[in-house]
Formats: sequence, C-alpha cells, structure tokens
Amino acid sequence: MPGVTLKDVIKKYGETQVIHGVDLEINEGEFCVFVGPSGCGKSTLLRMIAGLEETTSGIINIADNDVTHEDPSQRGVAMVFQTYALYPHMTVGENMGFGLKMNGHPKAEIDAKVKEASRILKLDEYLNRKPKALSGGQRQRVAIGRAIVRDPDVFLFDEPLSNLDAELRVEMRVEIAHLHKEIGATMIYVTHDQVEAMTLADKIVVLRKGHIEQVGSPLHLYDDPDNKFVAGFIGSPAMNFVTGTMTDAGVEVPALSQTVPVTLTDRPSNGTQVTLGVRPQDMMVVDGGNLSVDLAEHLGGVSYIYLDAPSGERLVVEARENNRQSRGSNVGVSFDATKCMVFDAKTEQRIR
Amino acid sequence: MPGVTLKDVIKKYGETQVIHGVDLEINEGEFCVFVGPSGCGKSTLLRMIAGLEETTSGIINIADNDVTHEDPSQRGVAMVFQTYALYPHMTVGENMGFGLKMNGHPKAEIDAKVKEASRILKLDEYLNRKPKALSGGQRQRVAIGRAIVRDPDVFLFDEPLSNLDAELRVEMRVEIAHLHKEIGATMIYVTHDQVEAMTLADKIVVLRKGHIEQVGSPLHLYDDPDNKFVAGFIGSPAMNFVTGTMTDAGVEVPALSQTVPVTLTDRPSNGTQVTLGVRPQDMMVVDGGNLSVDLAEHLGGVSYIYLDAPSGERLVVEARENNRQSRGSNVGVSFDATKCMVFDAKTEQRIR
Amino acid sequence: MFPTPIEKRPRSAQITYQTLLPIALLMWLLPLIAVMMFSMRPLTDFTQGNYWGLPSSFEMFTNYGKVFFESDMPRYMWNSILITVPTVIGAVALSCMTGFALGIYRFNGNLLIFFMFIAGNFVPFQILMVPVRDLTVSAGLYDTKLGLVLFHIAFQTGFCTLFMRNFIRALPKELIEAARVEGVAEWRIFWFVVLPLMRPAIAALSVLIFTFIWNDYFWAIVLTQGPDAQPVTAGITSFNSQFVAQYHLMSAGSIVAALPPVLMFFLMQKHFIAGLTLGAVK
Amino acid sequence: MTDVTAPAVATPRSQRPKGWYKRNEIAVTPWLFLIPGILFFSVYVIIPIFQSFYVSLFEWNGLGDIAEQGEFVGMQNYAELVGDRNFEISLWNNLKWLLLYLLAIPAGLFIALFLNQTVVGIRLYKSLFFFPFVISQVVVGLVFSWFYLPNVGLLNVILQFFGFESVNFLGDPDVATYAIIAAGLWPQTAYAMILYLTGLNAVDPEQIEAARLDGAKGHKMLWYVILPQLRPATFIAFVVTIIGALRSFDLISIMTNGGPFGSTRVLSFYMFEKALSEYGFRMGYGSAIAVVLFLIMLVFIGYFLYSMWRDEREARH
Amino acid sequence: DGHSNLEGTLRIISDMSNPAPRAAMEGLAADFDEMHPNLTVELEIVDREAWKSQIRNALSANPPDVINWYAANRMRPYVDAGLFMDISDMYANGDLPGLEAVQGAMTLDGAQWGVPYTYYQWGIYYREDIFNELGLEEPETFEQEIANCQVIVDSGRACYAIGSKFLWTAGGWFDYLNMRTNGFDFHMELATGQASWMDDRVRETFANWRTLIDMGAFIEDHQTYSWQEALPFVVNGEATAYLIGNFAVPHLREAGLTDDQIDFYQFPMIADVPMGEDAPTDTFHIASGAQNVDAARAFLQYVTSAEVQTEINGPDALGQLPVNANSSVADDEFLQQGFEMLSQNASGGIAQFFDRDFPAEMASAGMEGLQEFMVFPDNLDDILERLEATRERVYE
Ligand SMILES: Nc1ncnc2c1ncn2[C@@H]1O[C@H](COP(=O)(O)OP(=O)(O)OP(=O)(O)O)[C@@H](O)[C@H]1O
Ligand SMILES: Nc1ncnc2c1ncn2[C@@H]1O[C@H](COP(=O)(O)OP(=O)(O)OP(=O)(O)O)[C@@H](O)[C@H]1O
Ligand SMILES: [Mg+2]
Ligand SMILES: [Mg+2]
Repeated sequence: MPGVTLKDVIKKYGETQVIHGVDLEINEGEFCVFVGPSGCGKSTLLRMIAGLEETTSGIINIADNDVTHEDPSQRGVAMVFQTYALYPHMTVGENMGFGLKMNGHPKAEIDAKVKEASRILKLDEYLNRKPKALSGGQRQRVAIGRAIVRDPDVFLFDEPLSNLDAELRVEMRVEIAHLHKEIGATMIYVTHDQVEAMTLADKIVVLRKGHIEQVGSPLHLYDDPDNKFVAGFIGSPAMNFVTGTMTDAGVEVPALSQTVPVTLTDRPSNGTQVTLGVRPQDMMVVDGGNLSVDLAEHLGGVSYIYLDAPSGERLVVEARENNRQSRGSNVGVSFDATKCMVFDAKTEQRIR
Repeated sequence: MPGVTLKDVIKKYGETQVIHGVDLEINEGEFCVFVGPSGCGKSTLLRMIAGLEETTSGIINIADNDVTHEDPSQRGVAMVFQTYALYPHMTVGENMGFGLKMNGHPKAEIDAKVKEASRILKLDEYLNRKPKALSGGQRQRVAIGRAIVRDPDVFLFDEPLSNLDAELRVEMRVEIAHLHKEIGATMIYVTHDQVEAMTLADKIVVLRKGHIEQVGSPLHLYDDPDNKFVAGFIGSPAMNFVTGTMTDAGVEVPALSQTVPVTLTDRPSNGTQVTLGVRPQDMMVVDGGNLSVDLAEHLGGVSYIYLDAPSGERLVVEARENNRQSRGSNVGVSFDATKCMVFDAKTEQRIR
Repeated sequence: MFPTPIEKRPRSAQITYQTLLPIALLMWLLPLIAVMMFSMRPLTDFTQGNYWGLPSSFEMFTNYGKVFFESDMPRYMWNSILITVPTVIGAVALSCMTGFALGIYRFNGNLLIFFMFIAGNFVPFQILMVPVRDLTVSAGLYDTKLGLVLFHIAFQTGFCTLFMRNFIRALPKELIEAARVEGVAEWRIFWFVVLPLMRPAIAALSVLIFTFIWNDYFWAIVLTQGPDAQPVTAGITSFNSQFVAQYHLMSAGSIVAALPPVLMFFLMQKHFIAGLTLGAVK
Repeated sequence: MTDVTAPAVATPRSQRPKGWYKRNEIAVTPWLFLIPGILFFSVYVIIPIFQSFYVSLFEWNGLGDIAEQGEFVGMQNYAELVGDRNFEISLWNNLKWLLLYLLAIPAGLFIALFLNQTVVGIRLYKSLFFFPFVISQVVVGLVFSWFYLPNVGLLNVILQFFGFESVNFLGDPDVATYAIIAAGLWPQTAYAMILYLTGLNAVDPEQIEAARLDGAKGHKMLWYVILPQLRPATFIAFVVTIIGALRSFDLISIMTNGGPFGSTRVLSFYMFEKALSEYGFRMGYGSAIAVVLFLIMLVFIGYFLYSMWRDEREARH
Repeated sequence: DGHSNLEGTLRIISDMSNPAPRAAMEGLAADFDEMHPNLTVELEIVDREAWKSQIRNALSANPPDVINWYAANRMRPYVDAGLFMDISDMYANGDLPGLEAVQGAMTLDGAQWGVPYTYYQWGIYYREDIFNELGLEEPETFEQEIANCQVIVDSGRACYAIGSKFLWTAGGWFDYLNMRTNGFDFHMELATGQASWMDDRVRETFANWRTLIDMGAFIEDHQTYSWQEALPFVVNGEATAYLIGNFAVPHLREAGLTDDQIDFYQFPMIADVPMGEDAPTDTFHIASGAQNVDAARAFLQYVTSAEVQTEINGPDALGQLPVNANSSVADDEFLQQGFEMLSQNASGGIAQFFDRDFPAEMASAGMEGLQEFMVFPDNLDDILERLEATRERVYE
C-alpha cells in the first residue's frame, strides 16, 4: 500500500529516548496532522520521515519502499519548514528550481515546472524577487512551491504557518487545504494550532511524550476522545473539567452542586473518583446557582463567560447571545448530560 | 476634564506624514484600545502620548496639562512595551524600583511600593530573580509592575501580549482586565488582536493610515460600524461583502441571485452601486442555490463554510451544527435582511 | 551543520579524520614547534650544526633563565604591561562613551562621525607616522610609555567605537525608552542601564585590544627607544642583537614575548572570538 | 476647562522649571559623550592625515621645525615618485601582497570546513589552529626567518630530505617577497578561519536540511548554499585581509629589512625607510609615499563605508 | 680641579649595547658619577642598530646631554639641523690634549662637533690554523690573495665570510677594493660626489671584486645573514677569512677560537697607490639642547683623557684603539697590529667607512647596490646607472 507507514519507530538522542515505538499508517493522498504539546516529538517524527534525523530502530516505508536508511533526497519527500528556509541569495524562481537543478534536470523542464507551481500559488509576478522582498505569506508560498516543483510522493510541513500573523494564517490555511485537494498528494503536517489541525486534517495524530495518544478524524477525536488528554487538547476553548464521584444517580459534582445523570456502558463502581468533562459550547449560563461570574468577554458574535466555582475550579461557557452577566453575580450552568464525558481520575482514560 | 485629550495631532517623519490630525478624548479611568492594520500609526500615536516621539503639531493634554512638549518623565505616564524592556541585569525588584530610585525617592518608600505592586501581580516570590529566569507571562507582569509602581495617571501598553503564546495570551488578557478594574487608571492599549480589543476595551479607536476611522465601544463598533473598513476589521471571521445595486425592492445582489429588502433611512437613488455586508454568524446555508461549497472547516463546536459565488466573490458562513456540505455542491444562503449593512461602493461609508 | 557531521559518516572516514587532525595541526604549527625546540637546546648544538637532531642536552631552564635574568626582557615585558593595560582601559572607556552617543541618539552628523571613526581606523599607519611622531616629540612624550599609550588610545578608539556602537545599536532601544519614561537622566541611563549591558562587549574588546597593543611593533619603534619605554616587541630586536645568532636564546625570548597574548587568548577565548567577529561582522 | 492656574498646583510634577541642560538633555548629551573620543581621535588620527599631505609638499629632513628647516617644493616629491624605481618595486610588491594575501580567505575557509566538526577535543584543535593570529608579527617574522634559514632551516631540511636543492628563501630577490607573504598568510589564514568558523555556526541549519532534501551535496552544497550564506564572513575577511596586506610592515622589517637589495620593500616599509630609518631623512618624500598608500587604501575604505552605509540604510527601513 | 663642583644630572644616551662595550660604558658612567658627588649620571643604553634611526628623536625633544654617534659625514644632518653643540672652543683651548690627530674626523664646516672615544682598524681576520694547514702565507698583493683564495676554494671552503643583510659589510669591501684600486683620494672624490659612478675607475674596482665573486670566494647566501650570523662560518672553518672591523675579535674568541687560530693582515695591495685604511671612529657629542653643559663638557674631557682612553680601549673593555695620542695601546695581538698598520702603513689616508663618508642617502643606495652586485654581478651596469642617478640628486 502506498502512503507512509511507520513500524515501531524509535528515536534516541544518546541515552534519552524521544520517540517510543510509534506505529502509524498514512494512506496515499491523506492529509495527516501531528499535534501535541511542545516537545512531544512531532518535529522529530516528521524529520525522521524526511530522513533528516536517523531512525534509531524501526522501519519507515514510503510508497511501499523501505526508506529507513535512505538519503533525504531519495525518499520522494519534500519538506516545508517553519522558518521557510528559503535560500536568501536566490530569486523565488531559483529557489523553486534549485532541487531540480541539483538533480540535473534540463533547464527547460525546470522552467516549466516552476511556471506551473508559480501559477498554482499565484507567485508569477514575484519570480524574480529575492525572498527578502516578500511578505511572510508570500515566502511561505514560495516554500510550498519549492516542494511542489519536486513533485514528491509525500509533503511534509513543520508548523508552516506559525510565523504568520493571525489573518494571514487563516488565509494560508485555506490555501493549503485547496492545494491538497488540487494535487492530491500525501501530506503530513505538524502544528500546535488546534484550528489548523481540525480544519485541515483527514487524520489527526495526537502525540504526547513520544507516544501516540490517539489517531482519528478530527470530528472523531472531538466527539469521542479516548482520554482526558485528547479531550482537553482538541476543542477551543478547552473542555471544562470538574472532579466528581460516581454515585447511583450518576456523577456527583461538588463544584456544580449537582449530580449529573450520565449513562455509561462500562460503569465504574460507586465512589470511584472521576473527572467530568463538558465543552464550553455545550453549556449554558442560567440564573441562580453557586458559580460566580468572574469576567465576560464579548466578541461580537460570541461571548465567553468565566465562572468560578466555590471549589476553586474554573469554567468557561460559550454564549451566543450578548447577554451581559455582571461581574460577581451568582449563576448556574445547565447542560445536556449526554454531552458529558467521564474520565477515570487516575488513569485519565475515558469511561464510556 | 482629566484623562487624555489629543487635538489635531500630527506627526511627520521628514516629509512623510504618518499621523494626520487626530482628535481624541479618553476619559479618566477609561480603557481605550487602538486597533488597525499594521503600519497604521498605532504605536506612533501611543509613543507621542508617552513623549517618546516628538509631536509635529497639535496638542496633547494629560490630566488637563498641556504636555505636548514635556519630557516623557514629566507626563505622568507609564509604558509597557511589547518586548517588556526589562533591564536584564537587575532583579525583578530592582527593575520595578529603578525609576523611583533614580528620581531620588527614599529606599523605604520604594520598597513599600514595589511590595504593593508585587502583591497585586503575585510576583512576591520572584522579586529576587533576574528577568532571564522568568517565563514570558511573568516578565510581562514585571513590566506592568514597573508601571504600577510609578503610580501614573495613564498606562500605555504597546501590544503587550503579542510575544506570548496563545494560551498565555488569554490568561494575561484576563489579568489585565482585572488590573484595570482594580486600580482604575486610564489605560491606552495598542493591539492588532481583535479579541483583545473586543474583550478589554471600554472604547476602541480604529485607525487607518494615520486617520481615525471610528471611535466607540466594542459592541457599538460591531453592531453599528460607520464604514466598510471598520465593519470588515471588527468581527471574526470578517464580515462578508458582496456588491450590489440599489433597486426599488432593496439591494440587488447578483452574487446571491437575490434582492435583499433592506430598509434604509437615507436611501440612495436606484442604480447606485453599493456593497452589502453580512456577518458570517448571521448567515445560514440552505440547500439549493447558485453558490458552490469550496471548503468546510469543522472545528468541533462550530464550522466555517466557504462559498464561491459565480461572480467570483467569496462568502464565509459560520454554522453551529456539524452539517457536512460536500465540496462543490450547490447551496444558497439565507439571512435576516435587518442584519445586513449597506455601504456606498465608492466612499465605503455606511448607508443607514 | 556543514560539512556533514563526521559522526554520521562511515567508520573509516571517522578514523581518517581523527588521525588527520593531529597531523594537520602539527604541520600547521611546524614553524612554531621548531622554535620551541630551538629554545630548549644548548648553544653547542647550533655551533655543531645540530639544528634538528635530538638536543645534546635539555637546556630549557638555562635558556629561559638567561632570558629572565640576564637580559632586559623582564623590563620590556613590564613596559608592555604598563603600555597595554592603560591603553585597554582608556580605549574601552572612550569608546563606551562614543559608542553610546552614536548608538543611542539620532542627531545630524551621527553617521558622519561614525564613519569618520571607521575610516580612521582603516587608515594605513604610515600616513600618521610623521605627524604623530612630531606631535609626540614636541609634547615631550617621545620615548615615554605615556606617549605610546595616548596614541594607542586614540587610534584604537576608532575600532572600539565601531564595535561598541554596533553592539549598543543591537540593544533593544525600548530599554532606553523605558528608562526615559521613568525620568532617568541621560548620563544615568548610560551608567546604570547601558554600561551593565555592555559587559560582554567590554570583555571582548579588552582582550582584543590587549593583544593588538601587546603585539604592536610599528609604533613602538616610531615612538620609543631603549628599555625605559619600549615594549617587548621592539625589545625583542635588541634582545636579538644582544644574543645574535644564539638561536636557543632568541627562540626562548620570542616565546616569552609571545606568551601573554597567547595566554590571554586561551583564558578568554570566547570573548576574544566574539570580539573579532562581532566587531567586524555586525 | 477652568482657569489656567489651578493645574499647576494640582500636578506639580509637570511644571517644575528646568535648567538649560535639562531642557536640551537629549540634544546635548551625545556631544558630551563624544567630545573626548573625537578630541583624541582628531588630534592623533584625523589631523595627522592632513598634516601628512602638508608635509609631503616639503623637502624636510625631520630635524627642527618644518617651517624653518623645510623647503616647500610643491608636488615635486610626487613627481620624483613617478621615476623612482624603488617606489615602483614597492608598488608592485604591494600588489603581490594584495593579491596573494587574499589566498588567506580560501585557505581559511578550507581549514574552517575541516575543523567544523564536533569530535572530542575539537575546541582545543580550533584554538591551536588559531594560535598564529595571536602571536605578534614580530615573533612570526622571527619564527619564519629561522624556518627559512638557508641549509639549516627546517623548511630546507625538509626540502633536502625529499631531494630538492636548498633554497635561500629570504636571500633570493625573486622568492623573498613570496616567502614573506607566505609567513604573513599564516596568521591571516587563521583569522579567516575563525571568521568562517563563526560564519558556519550561523548558517541556518534548516537551509542545509532543505538543500539536503533538494539533493545538494558536497561541493554543490558548498557552492550553492553555504558560500552565499557566508558572504558576511567573506566580506569581513576580505576587508581585514586587504588592510593587513597594505599595512604589512612588521614582517618585512623583521625578516629581510626590505632586502635583499630592496627587493622586498612595500610602500609602507619604503616610506618608513625614507623618512625614519637609519639613512632616511626625507620626511616629505616619505609622506608623499604614505599619501599614495593612503589613496590606495581609500578605495577600500570607501568600498567598506559604502557597504556599511547601505546596510545602515536597509536596517532603517 | 674645577670639575668637582659639578652638580645636577648628566643624562647620557649610549649605543654601546653589545656586552663588552656595554660594561665599559657602564663603568665609565659609574666612575664619573663617583668622581662628582653632587652629580648624578643617568645612563641609558640603547640598541646600537636601533639608535641609528632613533638619534634624531632623542635630540629633538627633551634631549639628553651627551650621546654617542659617528664621525665624519654621518654627523652632517645633525650639525646642519643645529642639534650638536659646537665645541670648537674645547679644541682651541687645549681642553682636549692629545686629540689633535683625530680632530679632522670631527670637523665639519670648519668647526668641531664632538669628541672621538675609540676607533678600530678594519682588515682581514683569518684562520691561521687553516692557512697553515693549506700552506698559505699572509698575502701582500692581490695576485697572492687570489692565489690563496683559489687554494682555499679548492679545499672546499669559502675564502671570505660576510653577512650583508644589513648592507654595510659590503661597504667595507668596496672601500678597500676602491682604495686599493684607485687610491684614497679617488675614493674620497666618490664619497663627496665629485667623481662619477660611471667613471671607468669605478668599473675597474668592480672588476677586481668580480674576480673574487666569480671564483666563489664569498660564502653563499650572505645576503641573509647579519655580520654576526656569518661568524660561525669562520668559527667552523667553512670560511677562512672575514674582512671586518676589530670589534669582531671578541666574538671570535668567545666562540672558542684561540689567538693561535686567528690572525690578521692588512688588505693587500692591488694597484701601486698609497694604502688607505678604514678606521671608523665612534664619538661622543653634546646635544645643543643639553641641560647640563658643564657636566657634559667635563665628561667629554674625561672620556678622552689619556688614562681613561687607555682603560676603556683595553682588551677587557672595548678592545679597540684609543684616540688620545698619549694613551697606550693595549697589549693585544690585534690591537698592536692594527695600531701599527694605521700609524705606519696607512700612507694613503684614513677613511671613516662607507656609510660615514658618503652622505646618508648615497650611502644607503650605494650599499644596496653593492649587495646586489655581490649576488648578481651581471647587474653592474644597471646598478651603476642607479647610483649615478642618486649621486646627481643627492649632491645637487
Ligand atoms: N538534538 C537533540 N538532542 C537531544 N534531545 C533532542 C534533540 N532534538 C530534540 N530533542 C528532544 O526531543 C523531544 C522532542 O522534540 P521535538 O522538537 O520533536 O518536539 P516538538 O513536538 O516538535 O515540539 P515543538 O512543538 O516545540 O516544536 C524534546 O523533548 C527535545 O528536547
Ligand atoms: N522612524 C521612522 N521614520 C519614518 N517612518 C516611520 C518611522 N517610524 C515609523 N514610521 C512609519 O510610520 C507608520 C506608522 O508606524 P507604526 O509603528 O506607528 O505602526 P503600527 O500601527 O504600530 O504598526 P504595527 O502594528 O506593525 O506595530 C508606518 O508606515 C511606518 O513605516
Ligand atoms: Mg517542532
Ligand atoms: Mg506598532
């Protein structure tokens, strides 16, 4: 099967192991996003696929070839770096054509491919500029163009948008989505931006400390996370967590002074400490209750209301209406018990 | 009237004029935010108020004194810089007390003030550390502490949070809001982050190319922008704009193949070219229509659906439900005509 | 990293590299090693033509003892110190000030003055020789350490200003603005804010200037004579005429003269290199 | 707004009367800081440059006052230079120095590439390779003149070991200049090496990785990716090498004293010889040589200043 | 006498930096200091080579009272610039008894500008033992010299050591060859610019020199060595003789040669002209800016007095010839021979030395040409043209 396959891939720097036996299959044409907190090994894994880091053990297949010990340039991959890594002394056109030139392609062919890429990326008028004379978004496009020109099996992106400002980031995100639709190549994309991950991915890989926590489609991870880490990581604002105890009636949550009647297949015994998770979008502020309003942020279309529970826990509620809760007033929250998730307080695994 | 008043303030660098006669009143205790695209003169204006840039002409009053030609230190302002500008060779405590010490305040008084500020900002345990040993958020707090210690009439902030990562930014934003509530001083705050502006400001000043476009409370600007620029700038995702023509029935919008029955007090004559604006939050996707779905981004709680009109115009619709429109399918949009805004196509001024 | 890190190359390449390194070093330092060997031989080796064979006896202590106790070498060394140290202090102090003025303030002629310092710094010494010598002579400073020191301070100020100004330029200007908003007087900004931040630059410059001045020969012979004021570079020539053709002593003397800057380099390597590259590259 | 007197009481901090210095602090301070530096520099560097021009218009033996003892001869010294064979030799030798000294740049690059590894002890190796630069040129000169000694010098011993004739490197007018330049290249190469080592450190590793993905290897990588990024280092190496070449004096003075029969003179040495050496009493003539040297250097200074100015201008935008 | 009440400080700069002269000078200063309780003598000894270029600076600002220098034309620039004090009155008053004979060397423009304190003969110092081994005699004519040399060359040695790196040793050869070929007077005409370098007589001198060069008489690579660096060739027997001043003798002795192994002969006769000799005179001068003129004059009298002359020129001091007619020449093989040679056999006249008789610029260009000639004799025409051009400019 083409695409990219990792089998028990391990990476050690000297004594410290940073990737702990990762198994992963990425199908041909799939857009796969690695997310995870800083330092979890996203870049390392990506660079191992690119061949820029040696693989300590395990096997990496690209398009059904074992490339574990291949040269980067032989793997059929192209990479787009966070800092763009454009050659500052070459024009945009030269930057894009450089790889082909190094591999001895004739000039006419290079020109044609650069033309084609610059058309796709709307870079035609900048072909003769140096990177210095481009804006951040344009530079990023050139970096992508450089990848396209080489016509690789797999595109690798390492946080390609994190150096752009918010507006441009949105724009480029859409462009990358288009690009993927248009050329249909396999793409692996590292980001720590939730929105990017959710909007771009066919498949999200959540990493933590060199381990894969969960793999799945964005909505799958959003709707059905395997554990508290994934649940908290996916979704913005982050899911609210409150501690609770299993009782017959459901989960008793002191912070909310209520017992939430959850239905679980695999119900733990009463008295088990659990964590209840509810997304801010699934909550509503209601009058009267034991939570005090700390702050309300109004963003026009949507408001975030920060609530303090007497237990010291903090909740965020997303409200559509511009209803103004004054600071310090006491409120409660209502939510649909079926939208709640329950996690084991110790193992942090989801209890379904 | 205390607070800050600018009268016909102009700034030229040599021949190029960057601030074009700005008039502005900021009341005592108000939280005023300057927003605008990069290079519009936000920082320049702020630095003129601080006295770090000379004022070419016009008058700046702070607390009813004409300070136009005063030294920065004489204006009763304190400034928090984007880069924090902490003195790296001094401890946190020394950083905060430096200004007082240099101006000959007795040591006991300095200590007391530093103590007080560090209490407010929860910096007590870091007082003896050097800035290098602090996290970004802590550094920012120290910078604010340095401002507090001097007990200024006016706090000036130049993009104080832009060097922090997303999570911390949210946190610090909340803290600044708290701070303002607590000490109640006048604050002027520059940012290009919409959310900061919307959530923090009592009064937003939208600048463009050295001119003030509109001044008002966040929701006022959101609900009732004066012109297309402000309407497009405030709100995220940005307002959708489509061109249209005035007819008897309302605005005829070719892109949507419909005529929107707007009610305008100051109705322009038929045939006038106008721009119709509708916020993504105010639209809904409906089946059947002449718009084709380009892309749908699903963020869990909310989805953004990008639509292409035959005219080449582009619309974004925010949808709450995770309804999946497949790419390329033809859809229409529905919206409440009363939520639409109409702008003159030429002057870009709002037509009410 | 370029070239490819050797640890990523095959074992054979690693071994070749590891063996090549010392050989290359040996060849590179060959002339110096030769001199070191000279300095340990007895005189008879040379008179008997035994320049490169095994020394007939190991005379390192005798030879270096002679250098230290039977010549003016220690005096020359002391002179060098008395010339070098004040110059370093003076040039660094002056250039901290000029660098501050040029790096922080915007005023008419800023760039012009800055360029004057740079241009002066690159001028061939020779064009200064006659007038500076006359000036020194007529100020009664000829053949005094002070005369040399004053000139060196002035001349090095050019380079140091280039260095300091660029360094200060790279400091965040918000630091200064923050201090101004707080009402700190300008000279206090220099003293309390800028100067402490310049410590690495000061260290780098000091080491660099130390070596420059210690190694100066041209001005030493133009502005001084005799063991009262001459530094070791100039002293070595008269040392050599005292011990002419006695290679063992001449070598020992040369090594002694070269030692302080070498030590300085080894102790302050980081600063030294920072000085060379920052001053120049920035 | 109420009356104007009230605020003065309300906010005493802004209405304090200030002295002249206080009011003009920002404008005056830089000059106060500049005065000592400018004073020193003018007296010892700037003014002497012009004085040298002035002296070059005189015939003067350097004894006594130029106004009394000197004789104004206008451009005659310069006219004489045109026909002076020794001047011509010096000029040619300077040219040789200029060109050959530049070899320090590729040589330094080569060594830097060789040493840019992270094996154990490489730091020590690097500093030992840098050694020659720290040593005084006087000592370098001595060391090399012994290295070059006819018959018994190490170099000749090595040559003879390989069956070559012994060469009198410093005694042969055709070879001597090159031998001195070689000695000068020793420290200069070390200098270039350091510049390149730091330059290599600053090369963006992601660009190297990008180039590796692009399939650039070895010399292609060097040529297309690394060298262009080392441009600042190359530029500085170029500037300091040129200046070093034009200033070359110590080595010549120590190694050959200009000989044999003046064949290793360069302008800076010839100038010294004419003006201040044992038999040199022609201050005016010497100054004229210095002026010529200065004019040559001015080309490079101009180039350097121009590129600095360009950088400054760019930095501002 | 009246000197005992000298007071203040007497500052002397001396260039006697080689070990033996240095000791002599230090002794001299100490003695003088002791003689005058109220006077402090400050002595600064500077490198002899360096002094040649540094003297002008020393005289310009804050000049010392007494300095060392050389006689004849070498004084010219300082006399012209008024930096040396005119002490003609001392000679006229008879303050300097016994110096009448050497007064000439101190005279420029009809006045005297200093006193000599030592002089020494030049001549050929040779390895007596090797001469004996080869069965050679001290030559008296140039033919004999050449014949000797041929034998030496055939034995695998060079005839003459010379270190011409600092040029002046070649000047010695030219002085002798020219004085022997063309006579003292012509040599002086050349030195004073009256004779042309293009003169055929000059060529003749060079032709004689070339004979020696072509037969391999001189050691190789001499242009690389200083005069001291060439000494080992004699010491090691690689060269048998050295045309040099008497100051070389202590060095040879120190290197281990005994007086049995070295000997001295006068440069042999070439043409039938009176024999001129080089006998450079080293001098003391009072700077015109001297602060303590009384003490300086007293010091000059002191150094030139017969007893002091005897003492400082003795074999354990300078080991050279005293300038005072009333002092005695030390009991030293070489000094005695030299004194005899200069007083009996120098009928042509006594020259100072190439670089002291020729004006500075001429001397410098000249010696450079001489060195070149010794390495590339074929360049003679070119060299002479150059020297002639220099002559035309220098003496204009
Ligand atoms: N050369 C190295 N030597 C040792 N440890 C390393 C090296 N490079 C990376 N690491 C470690 O490997 C782990 C994974 O790093 P990696 O850069 O892959 O993280 P990441 O997920 O990309 O983080 P980020 O979001 O900050 O980019 C980190 O703990 C890091 O400290
Ligand atoms: N020293 C200067 N000389 C000339 N023009 C300047 C100078 N400083 C700023 N400008 C110009 O003034 C305009 C306003 O700059 P300013 O820094 O105030 O923008 P800004 O709104 O703060 O932008 P940003 O969001 O990027 O910080 C810009 O066009 C800028 O180029
Ligand atoms: Mg990473
Ligand atoms: Mg700004």
